[in-house]
Amino acid sequence: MYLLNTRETVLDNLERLTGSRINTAYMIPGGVRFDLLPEDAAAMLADLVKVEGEMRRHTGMFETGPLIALRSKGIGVMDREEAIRAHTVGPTARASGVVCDLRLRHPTYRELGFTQVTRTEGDNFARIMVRFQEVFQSIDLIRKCIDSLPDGPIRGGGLCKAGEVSYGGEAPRGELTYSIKTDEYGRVVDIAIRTPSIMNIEACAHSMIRDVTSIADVTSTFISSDPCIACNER
Amino acid sequence: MIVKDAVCPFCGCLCDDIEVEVEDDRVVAVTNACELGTTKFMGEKRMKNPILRDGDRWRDITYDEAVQYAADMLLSAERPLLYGWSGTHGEAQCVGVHMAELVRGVIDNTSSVCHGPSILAIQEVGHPGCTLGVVKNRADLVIYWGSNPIDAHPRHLSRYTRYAEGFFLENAFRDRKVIVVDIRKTETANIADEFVRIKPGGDYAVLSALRAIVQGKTDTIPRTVAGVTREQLVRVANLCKNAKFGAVYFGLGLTMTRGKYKNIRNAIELVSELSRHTKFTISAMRGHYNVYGSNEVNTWMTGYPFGIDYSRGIAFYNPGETTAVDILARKECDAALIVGSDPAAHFPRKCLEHLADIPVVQLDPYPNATTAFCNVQIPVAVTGIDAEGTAYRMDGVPIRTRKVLSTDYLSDREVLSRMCALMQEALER
Amino acid sequence: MSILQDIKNAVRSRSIHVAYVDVGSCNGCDIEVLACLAPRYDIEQYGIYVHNNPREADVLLVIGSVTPQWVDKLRDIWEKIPEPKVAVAIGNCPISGCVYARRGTLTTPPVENYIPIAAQVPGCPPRPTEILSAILSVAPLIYKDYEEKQR
Amino acid sequence: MRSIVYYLREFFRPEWVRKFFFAKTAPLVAPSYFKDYPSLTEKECTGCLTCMMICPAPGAIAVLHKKDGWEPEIYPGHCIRCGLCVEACPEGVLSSGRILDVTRRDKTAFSSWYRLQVDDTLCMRCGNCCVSCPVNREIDPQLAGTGTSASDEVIMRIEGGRVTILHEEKCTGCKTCENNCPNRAIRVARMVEGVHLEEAEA
Repeated sequence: MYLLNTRETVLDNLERLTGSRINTAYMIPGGVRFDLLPEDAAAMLADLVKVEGEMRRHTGMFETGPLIALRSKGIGVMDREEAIRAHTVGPTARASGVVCDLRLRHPTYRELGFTQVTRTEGDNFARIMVRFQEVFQSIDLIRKCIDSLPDGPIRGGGLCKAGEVSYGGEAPRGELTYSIKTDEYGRVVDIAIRTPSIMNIEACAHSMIRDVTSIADVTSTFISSDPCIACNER
Repeated sequence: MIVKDAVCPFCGCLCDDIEVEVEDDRVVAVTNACELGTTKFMGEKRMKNPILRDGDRWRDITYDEAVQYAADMLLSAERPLLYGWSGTHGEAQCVGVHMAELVRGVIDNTSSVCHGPSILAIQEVGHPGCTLGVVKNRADLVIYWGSNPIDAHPRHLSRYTRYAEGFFLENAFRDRKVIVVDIRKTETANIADEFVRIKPGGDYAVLSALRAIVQGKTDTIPRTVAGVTREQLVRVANLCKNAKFGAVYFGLGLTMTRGKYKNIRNAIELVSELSRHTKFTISAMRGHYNVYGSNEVNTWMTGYPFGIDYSRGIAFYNPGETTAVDILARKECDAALIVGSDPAAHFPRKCLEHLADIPVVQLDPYPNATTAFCNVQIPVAVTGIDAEGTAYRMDGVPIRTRKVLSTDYLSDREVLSRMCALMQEALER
Repeated sequence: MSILQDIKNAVRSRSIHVAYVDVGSCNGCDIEVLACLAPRYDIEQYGIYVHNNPREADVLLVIGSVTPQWVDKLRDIWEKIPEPKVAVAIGNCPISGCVYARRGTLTTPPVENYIPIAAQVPGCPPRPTEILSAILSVAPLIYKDYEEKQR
Repeated sequence: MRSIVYYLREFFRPEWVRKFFFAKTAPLVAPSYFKDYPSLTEKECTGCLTCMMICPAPGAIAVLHKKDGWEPEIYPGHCIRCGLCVEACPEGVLSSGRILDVTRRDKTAFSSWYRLQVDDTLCMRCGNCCVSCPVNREIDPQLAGTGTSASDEVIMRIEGGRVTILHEEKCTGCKTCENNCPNRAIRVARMVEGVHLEEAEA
């Protein structure tokens, strides 16, 4: 619940920038809809400090608290080979030591000096900690972005044309791939989406839960693979 | 040459706003008409002259020979059947009734296999109907029950109901609601506000349930009625009750399913029940452009709308006994004159087996499925294209069709008059 | 009788139990319902308790454009809730189908076709504040003097 | 043991204790910059239907012909509050959050145009598209009344046995025809480009 409060701070910033919390309708072909004002950027930086402080404390709770750390260490272990064989992606894979992050190849992230967060334990604790560490990493990335944001036009124009494209991006849960086919006026004719949860849930069902002995640990193991039910229920 | 305001002789809508471009006695372009009307106007495969079956082959004959053959056939027959009449103009239908009386035959029109049950129901409980213009200008709720106007009457929606601007309605296009009741999701259902999908044969139950709801007895309704949930029925009933003016249009989905004319009777009683709360009307979606006219002509000349038997010398009407299908199925008739319809494509197999055994004369501009059964086919002018005549729209409004081009073909009325005159002469002799 | 009714009114207005059912949503409205639980909005300060057992719920939050698989299950859930009960549609999807209300999508909105809906909270997704105020305003309307109204 | 000490230290922080006893939840208000449902401003609507065309949600906005001129109406059960209509409106009739201020400041705009396509093999020529088209209804009231038009100014018309598109440039992209075509024969393509206004225009 307290983590959700931190999330509210993040959503506040999102709302200040785009005007709505979740369905932001912010990006358009060739640019974005609204510019980031200096005062908004300053407020955002200030909030980042707050978020970082709170997250440090929460991370401390996780790392040292016996209720969470001891209960999740060594449970639901998925080793590197299994993770690769199950085609896991995102934090679930990275917690098992797999080098798997599309941001490594993305030019913008390269410029920002992105490095992958990797842990090798492959248990529930590692999966949680990878996510925590990625939050700090993201905070750093946002700071760097705001510092290096150039002035200038925010819209370059641009149209969707006929074509077929398949693009994978790194979503919070892992690699998210869209294959879109459009006709000559940019209308979508055919679309296929591969969500990360599909592989992660499979991996959870087949390799993580295998060694779990207590029924109470099943839930935590399942949650630690961060499944998105809506993504699978398409 | 462009003929403006021509009347489309295809479906019961009788669109009277067609522009036809004529060049060298050929229709080259049709504006405003739907796909069905355009195809009829542009129809090219017309027969050149009357044909007579000669063994396994067709022989070309003259009009005089063909008319003589038909007159002889009818005169020598014990119980001739004069069937069709929905695809021809009212004047020819008049002659047809005279002929039937002359030869003491049975005259029946296509409504006995389409909207006959509607007529039976109307005879029982009356017809709370109105013209299409009233619906267009006043109705804010239109129900299509068992009919698919997009395929059968394509311009019905855009000219009279869904999309038309109403004189007494503001924002008619947005405010007018359309409910489609059918057993499958038809194309009309795609653009309806509410689609009620019922199980085949469940019309009567759904209509009764709606009547109960309108009477305030919602609690007696089970959870689903013929595949429709109670909530949806209540919603539909409320839509009907809250409408200022509602119109029900029903098609063969209601008349020719289990329950037949009792379905229509129930629908009419639902409408009169609704009329206690608001104004409601009900009308049939008549198929052929002049099938309503054949009912009208028959009624004013004989007293009965279809299936009239003159064998007793006076008009006798008993649906189920004197209708074409029954007469053919019982192998009663021994000659048939088919005018402006295609029974071979629609009748049961048993009837067609008998139709193949008896001499048949057909009056039709185009070769069709019945051509295979007939001994003589006489090509005639198409009403609305190269012949004039009166036709009745589906709401009973007579509309004079126009002649858009002149050809050498004789019209239905001319052919039938000559036939009738020949028979009169022969009988006087 | 009226004293008993008053007690019932007081108790019911202080403890509204909420169950939520996701009938094919994109996760957006789910997360906003979840955000109601956060200390920022703190749904429990109003006496609203979220738990997903329809047997002990008063209010059913329906989220998502209805997928065909959910139709019968949704009805079952609705019937399991004891009277008095209300259903609140959260977001555009259960109201109109939102962006899924077009041809070719395997959804059958609106949810009103299947269960009676007492209140609708439009928005894609609605703000947690809107969800909260909707629950708070609709629940008393139904529950106040429920037994009296039944008669 | 170490962790118990950690937790004790955590929960007896002055900040935490203060929060625990005195914290108040936020009142149920939306911030001023929240993009709520678009509301009408004082400006007069010209009925250009740009808002309808850019709307990504089906049936969320309609420009209605009221007694005293045109007026856009938002249907809350459909609107996803993206604010595109506010941004696209050339007259500034609608307002939501601070979109109008921001676009004026950033000098951003949308430029849009439309293409119409009819698939003749699917089309029944029922005329639903021609009659339902709001632009057609405006140009030729006779069309809405009778289903036919003699005017050459309309966007499309049933002519020569097929739907003929006469004035594609007049299309406002509202997709009414597409939604009312039972056979999906007519398709509207909306071409929208996000651009910066020139200095002179702004």
